[in-house]
Amino acid sequence: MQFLDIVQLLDTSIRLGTPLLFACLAGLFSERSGVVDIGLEGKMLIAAFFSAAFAYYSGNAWVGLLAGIAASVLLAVIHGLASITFRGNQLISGVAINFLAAGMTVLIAQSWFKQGGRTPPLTGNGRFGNVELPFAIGPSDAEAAGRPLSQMIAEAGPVQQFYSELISGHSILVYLGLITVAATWWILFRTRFGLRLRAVGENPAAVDTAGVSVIQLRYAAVLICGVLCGLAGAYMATSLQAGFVKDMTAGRGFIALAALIFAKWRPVYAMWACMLFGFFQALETRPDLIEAVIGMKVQIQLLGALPYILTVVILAGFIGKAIPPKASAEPYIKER
Amino acid sequence: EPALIFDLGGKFDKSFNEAAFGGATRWAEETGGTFREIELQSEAQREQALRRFAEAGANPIVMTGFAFGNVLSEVAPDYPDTKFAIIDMVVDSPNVRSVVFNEHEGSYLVGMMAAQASKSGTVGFIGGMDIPLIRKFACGYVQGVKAVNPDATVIQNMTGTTPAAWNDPVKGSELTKAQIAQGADVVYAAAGGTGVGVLQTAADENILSIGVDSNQNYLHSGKVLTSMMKRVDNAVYEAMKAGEGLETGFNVMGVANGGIDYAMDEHNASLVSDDMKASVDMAKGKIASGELAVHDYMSDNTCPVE
Amino acid sequence: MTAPAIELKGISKAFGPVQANKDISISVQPGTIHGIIGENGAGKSTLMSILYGFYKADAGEIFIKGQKTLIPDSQHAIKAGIGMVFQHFKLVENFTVLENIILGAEDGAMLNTSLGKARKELKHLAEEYGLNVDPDEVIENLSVGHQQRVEILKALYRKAEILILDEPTGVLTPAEADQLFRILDRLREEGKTIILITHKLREIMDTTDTVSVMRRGQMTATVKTSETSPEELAELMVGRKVLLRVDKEIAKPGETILDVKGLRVIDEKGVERVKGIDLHVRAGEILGIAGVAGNGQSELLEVLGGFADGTGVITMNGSEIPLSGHGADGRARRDAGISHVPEDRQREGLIMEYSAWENTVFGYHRDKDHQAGLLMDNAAIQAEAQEKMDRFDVRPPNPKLAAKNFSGGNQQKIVLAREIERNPDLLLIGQPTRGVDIGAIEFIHQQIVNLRDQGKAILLVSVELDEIMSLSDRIAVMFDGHIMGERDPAQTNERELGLLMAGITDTSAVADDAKGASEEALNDG
Amino acid sequence: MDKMPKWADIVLIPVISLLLAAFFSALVILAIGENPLEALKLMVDGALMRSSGWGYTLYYATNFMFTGLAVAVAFHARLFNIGGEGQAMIAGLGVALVCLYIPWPHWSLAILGASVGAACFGALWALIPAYLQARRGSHIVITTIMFNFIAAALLNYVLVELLRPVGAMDPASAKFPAGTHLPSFQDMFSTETTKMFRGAPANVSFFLALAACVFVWLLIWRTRLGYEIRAFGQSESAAKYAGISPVRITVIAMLISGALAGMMAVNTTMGESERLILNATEGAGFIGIAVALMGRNHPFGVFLAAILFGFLYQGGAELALWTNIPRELIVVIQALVILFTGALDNMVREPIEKLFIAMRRRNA
Ligand SMILES: Nc1ncnc2c1ncn2[C@@H]1O[C@H](COP(=O)(O)OP(=O)(O)OP(=O)(O)O)[C@@H](O)[C@H]1O
Ligand SMILES: Nc1ncnc2c1ncn2[C@@H]1O[C@H](COP(=O)(O)OP(=O)(O)OP(=O)(O)O)[C@@H](O)[C@H]1O
Ligand SMILES: [Mg+2]
Ligand SMILES: [Mg+2]
Repeated sequence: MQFLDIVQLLDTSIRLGTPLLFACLAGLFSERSGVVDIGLEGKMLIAAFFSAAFAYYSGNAWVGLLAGIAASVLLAVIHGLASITFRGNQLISGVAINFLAAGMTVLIAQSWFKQGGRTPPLTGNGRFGNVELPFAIGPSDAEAAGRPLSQMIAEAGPVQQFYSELISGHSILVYLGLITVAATWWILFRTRFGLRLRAVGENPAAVDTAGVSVIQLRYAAVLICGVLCGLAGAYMATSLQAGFVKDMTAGRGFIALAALIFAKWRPVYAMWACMLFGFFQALETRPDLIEAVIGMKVQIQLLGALPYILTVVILAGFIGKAIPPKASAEPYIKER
Repeated sequence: EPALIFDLGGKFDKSFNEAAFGGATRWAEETGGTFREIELQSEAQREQALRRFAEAGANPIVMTGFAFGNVLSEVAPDYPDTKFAIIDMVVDSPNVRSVVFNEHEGSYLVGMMAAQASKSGTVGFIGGMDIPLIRKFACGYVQGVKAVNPDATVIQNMTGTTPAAWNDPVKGSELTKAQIAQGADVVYAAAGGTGVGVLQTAADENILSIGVDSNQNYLHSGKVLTSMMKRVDNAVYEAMKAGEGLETGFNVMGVANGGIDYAMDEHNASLVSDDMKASVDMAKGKIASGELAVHDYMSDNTCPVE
Repeated sequence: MTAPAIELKGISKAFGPVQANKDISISVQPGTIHGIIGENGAGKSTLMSILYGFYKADAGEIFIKGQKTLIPDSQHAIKAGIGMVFQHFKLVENFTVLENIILGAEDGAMLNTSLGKARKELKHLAEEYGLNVDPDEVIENLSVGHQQRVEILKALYRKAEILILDEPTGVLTPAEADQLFRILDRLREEGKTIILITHKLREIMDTTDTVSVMRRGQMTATVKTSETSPEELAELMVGRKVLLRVDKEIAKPGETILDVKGLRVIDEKGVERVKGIDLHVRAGEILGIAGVAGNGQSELLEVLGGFADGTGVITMNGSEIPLSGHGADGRARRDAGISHVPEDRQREGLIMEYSAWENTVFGYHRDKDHQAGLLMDNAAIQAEAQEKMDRFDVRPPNPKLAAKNFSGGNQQKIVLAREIERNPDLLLIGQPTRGVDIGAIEFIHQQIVNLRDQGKAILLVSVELDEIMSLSDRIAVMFDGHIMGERDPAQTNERELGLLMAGITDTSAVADDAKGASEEALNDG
Repeated sequence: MDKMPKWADIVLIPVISLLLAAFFSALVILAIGENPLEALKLMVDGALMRSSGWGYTLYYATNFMFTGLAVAVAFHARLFNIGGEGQAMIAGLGVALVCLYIPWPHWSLAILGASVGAACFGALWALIPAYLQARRGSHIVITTIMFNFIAAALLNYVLVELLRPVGAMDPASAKFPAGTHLPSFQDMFSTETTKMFRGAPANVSFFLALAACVFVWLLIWRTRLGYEIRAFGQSESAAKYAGISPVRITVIAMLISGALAGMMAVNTTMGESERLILNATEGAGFIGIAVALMGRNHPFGVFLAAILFGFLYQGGAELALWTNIPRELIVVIQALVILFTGALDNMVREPIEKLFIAMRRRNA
């Protein structure tokens, strides 16, 4: 295996890890506030659809992004109503939301586009283009040179390879994802809002008696969760892909949930966990590399199941215990 | 009234099912008739759809995809007065017409074109679900490539092992990127809806792609080298046109009878040189005449070349 | 006369079908300590939580310093100068003291500035009131007493003029309680107003200026402390004259039934709760275990009852019983002749959703006489339940009613009926009368004594010294997981036991004192 | 004092929730430009007005009874088994192994063998999450979700690499031998003159599901184990006090739950497809959640709710067949039912409770 292979594998990992990352941070905000969210998947899915649909109609990916976020936030509000206002079972609410999204996306897509639950492919500005950082070899250089980009990068030095392939050339949302990690950390541990958020996930009564509204805090967290899931879904439909197809999130919301546990509800760990799981997905595209490195074929089914297996191992507490925020999944009930 | 049942990939997969839909639409336009259709959403619906259409008097009932094989063999005997046509699978029943295609022949032709268009000597193949049918595509393709350039490398990937593999453009896209990274500059997608992602990425990354089943050249004009056309549309069209008098039995569509071809149009005219076209047409003629035999993977589940 | 610091008018509050407060009015003068007493469930905490904006009243008005004030949430209460220390602390356990203090009272959107300011302020408050805590310590590492300090600091940091304390001494040793009262005095001198909820008549008599009595959701009286007596308060609390003594004969102990040697218990958090104790209970006697809550009594009962693990040697009727692993569960204990009335009947003794009859076999549901083939013999169990309930005067005597629909006293009777009727060799009984009305208390005490007189061994744990004193034949005092000493109830007094409960074994100075003298000492303390 | 009478809890509230779900479903249908009444009529026609419609309805209901009971039993122990899907998948493997590798002389024996296989494999797949919950405190909801995915991967591997006959395309096992073919309703109820349940997949497993309902009822309300399961579900601390081992109950309740979920494989794999296919469960494991919620965790309620969902499933398929409404409509309805009967329960419950308390006050 060559250096470039590694770089390319990591490059793929980042692309595939980014939707996980947004969803994982979304879950982090929600769960840190004490609201468990197994509906990440549904919110991503509905955002993917609406972002694709609106990007298609408007021809503008940013419009799509906003629409996706709005749709995801709407589902987040339903989850908030169920788990905060009506103090219902958060897990059941999450299950309902996943089904709601799975059904509604196809229903609406069929009604709008009559293409069996998909949107027409997005072109041009309907998708997020890739950002070409200064000094990187990008498609425009390739165009100018009239040669395939892959060849030009293969011929470059390792630093340039690393820079052009791994650092440069991603969608703007990928960079936004990384910024979100830092922002999440900062908000959580350096701001008043973060302090209260962490407190309400541990002991809502303490927050309440300190004169802060538990309901507002939790809604804030759930809404942030909605926005981030919206980004995750929009990234999938308008950046990673060019349009929506039925069930396109394919369980990524659950992988993000797994990553959240893996990361022990911490933002920086969350980034590493998502990139690791993105890496597993990347490996699925390069069976040749796996074979070259470990000398035998690995079943792709095993590779696909690896994030789940690892999460179970982590949950079992054999490798460091993952302790969720104390009040998570508990509705805040004052009067029985 | 004829009926058409689409397999799980969906009517608008830009490929296999869409071709069938195209054939049915052509029939409807030409004859002014109407047809019933349904897109399957789940496995359990297969049988139900067949039976309900049969009971409702639809005739003939056309279905696309090998996955109907099992179910049809059970249902067909229950409705002896109804004619069925199944594409891509052989069902042995007196009221069933089984249409199969010599995909290996068409794949051979586009393989030849890929090898001639490739500058790097490395070309790619991306299959949908890992089943013998798709290996048949791959095997024909590799034979075509090697016929032109025995030293060429063909990178092969399958998207998955379940029907979901027909509809996973994200994975298709990533597989394409991986193949490009390994030097491929022409990729052939035989992957249903997944191929949309393959063609998209190939266009994004400025390499050539080859479409499948329908003519997909228009999807990315000037970026799609050609398409391996499996005239599912013709098969459906003919079945519907025959109506209740549909001739049953085994029906092989190949290069010889126009069931298999490669696509040429204004979108790829600039990509295919006259030399290329000449050599491919020569092979086509030889295959049609039987002079050139392309190995069919499904005949013995092996492929002589890698 | 100045306007009252607080005036509540016509406060009512219902929790579903339960009327917790009913048309309550009360007024508290500034610069005083106002006590509120009442039995469990009388509605004291509810009333104060309404004042603090934790619950919303269904009806009624609140006046602060003569101003009508709306308190829809705690933020408004804090703004109005009210601070409250809840019965169950409201702290974020994995936050530091400092973080808990500033929570909700931050100075800006950024944490750094708030933390800096709070640190200074905290130091200042600590010096002024002698409330020392390490600002950087995490709450879960603090003792209960220190956690309470943090709660008080939280209120003071928010500049509370009115401080509500809900049963602050329940979790404190007598010494810690004394210190708390000194701080409260200090605050009163500064002109702050304090509302103190407690069950302990002595605390009321010693520290308050005025006292209000609540019963069944209503305010029955407000009197000047100097013009009342404990007896009068007790009568106001329960609505009739109270007999505080139990009639019983001298015990005639037989052979040792339970023998405990070197028992140690480590709880789930890894803290050692019982640190090697020895004790024994003989047939026909009641051994009372006294102590402030949280000194290992609960864990002692749990291990003996078979639902916590421990180490050491325990023999029952001469044969050793396992303390962990196989055979160390409640079922095995019952088979060994141990019955157990748990401390918390609602969380342990009963399944609240189960009907009374189902509860009468809880723990014994696997016994042969409750089976009909593979299934449970529900008809027989119901008939038996009816009988038991009649005998124990459970009201209403309807076995089909769910346990949650009985009052606390009657729930306790159901548990007692179940455990006593099994005719055990040893009865473990924890807090037998917690939350039980006076009438039921007398009944329950009588049942315990009767069982003793039948020659059964009884191990009684209670935080109510009165109860321990009046029921026990021997008293052992637990402090910090140790047994500090054993006393004969006839030859000790509350003062001596109080010292033992605080961990002071040198009680020679008070041991011989006459009862009157000890009371005097308390009064000037 | 109870807040409201029992009938209100078990009948009134579910009915109101259901009406709400129906109302919103109608809105959805309107929103995609179709007529809800027409749709309902089509669904009723297709699912209830023909014997073969019933044959499908009862076939689906059989699955949902099993998975609904599975969720309900776990709920009684206050465990949320969201892994019915995975358990049923793996149970399908159990059925396939039993049917493929043991030569059964007659279906009546084969169904017993297959039931044992299904129950054991389903239970096994529930065992690990149960053990992890009981011993290591890993949240069972998360672990069972993970196990659903792991099950799918495992089944995929087994079907593609091990059980698929050479040369076959489908990721599916070979056909089961004739000795294992279960009588369908068509076989059982058709006469010479009238064909009943023609082509419908309902088969004897339906009666197995009915038996399971009775079994669960007896288990939960009449046996010591049921007593202990419910006690544990109501109060873990009390259960400990009574000598009921939380570990034991957690594991046993999940084993029973997993076995019940697994039993649906007898219906799908042995009764219907007569070979193991990849997606035999088709989400029935998740529908079990809705069924249990609606049925208030009572076997009779589960039975009724399962029939209702069977109707929705069959009716939804008919809709997809004859109109432009995709089958996903049922997924939406299912989501709304779960939402209103489960997550938004308090939205319906609280006003009704208040009403009853107010009424009682007035009467008092
Ligand atoms: N309660 C806290 N208050 C302030 N900063 C904190 C707190 N907890 C963690 N941090 C800081 O957050 C940063 C890392 O955040 P995060 O928890 O996402 O990553 P980490 O690598 O897990 O950190 P840590 O060193 O805490 O394990 C570290 O600098 C850590 O010291
Ligand atoms: N959050 C709540 N929800 C429902 N009922 C409650 C709630 N809090 C208290 N109650 C009920 O209201 C009544 C009054 O309770 P409250 O806690 O005010 O009593 P208390 O006088 O403080 O008793 P204690 O001495 O035990 O603390 C009781 O019947 C109690 O069960
Ligand atoms: Mg950290
Ligand atoms: Mg209280």
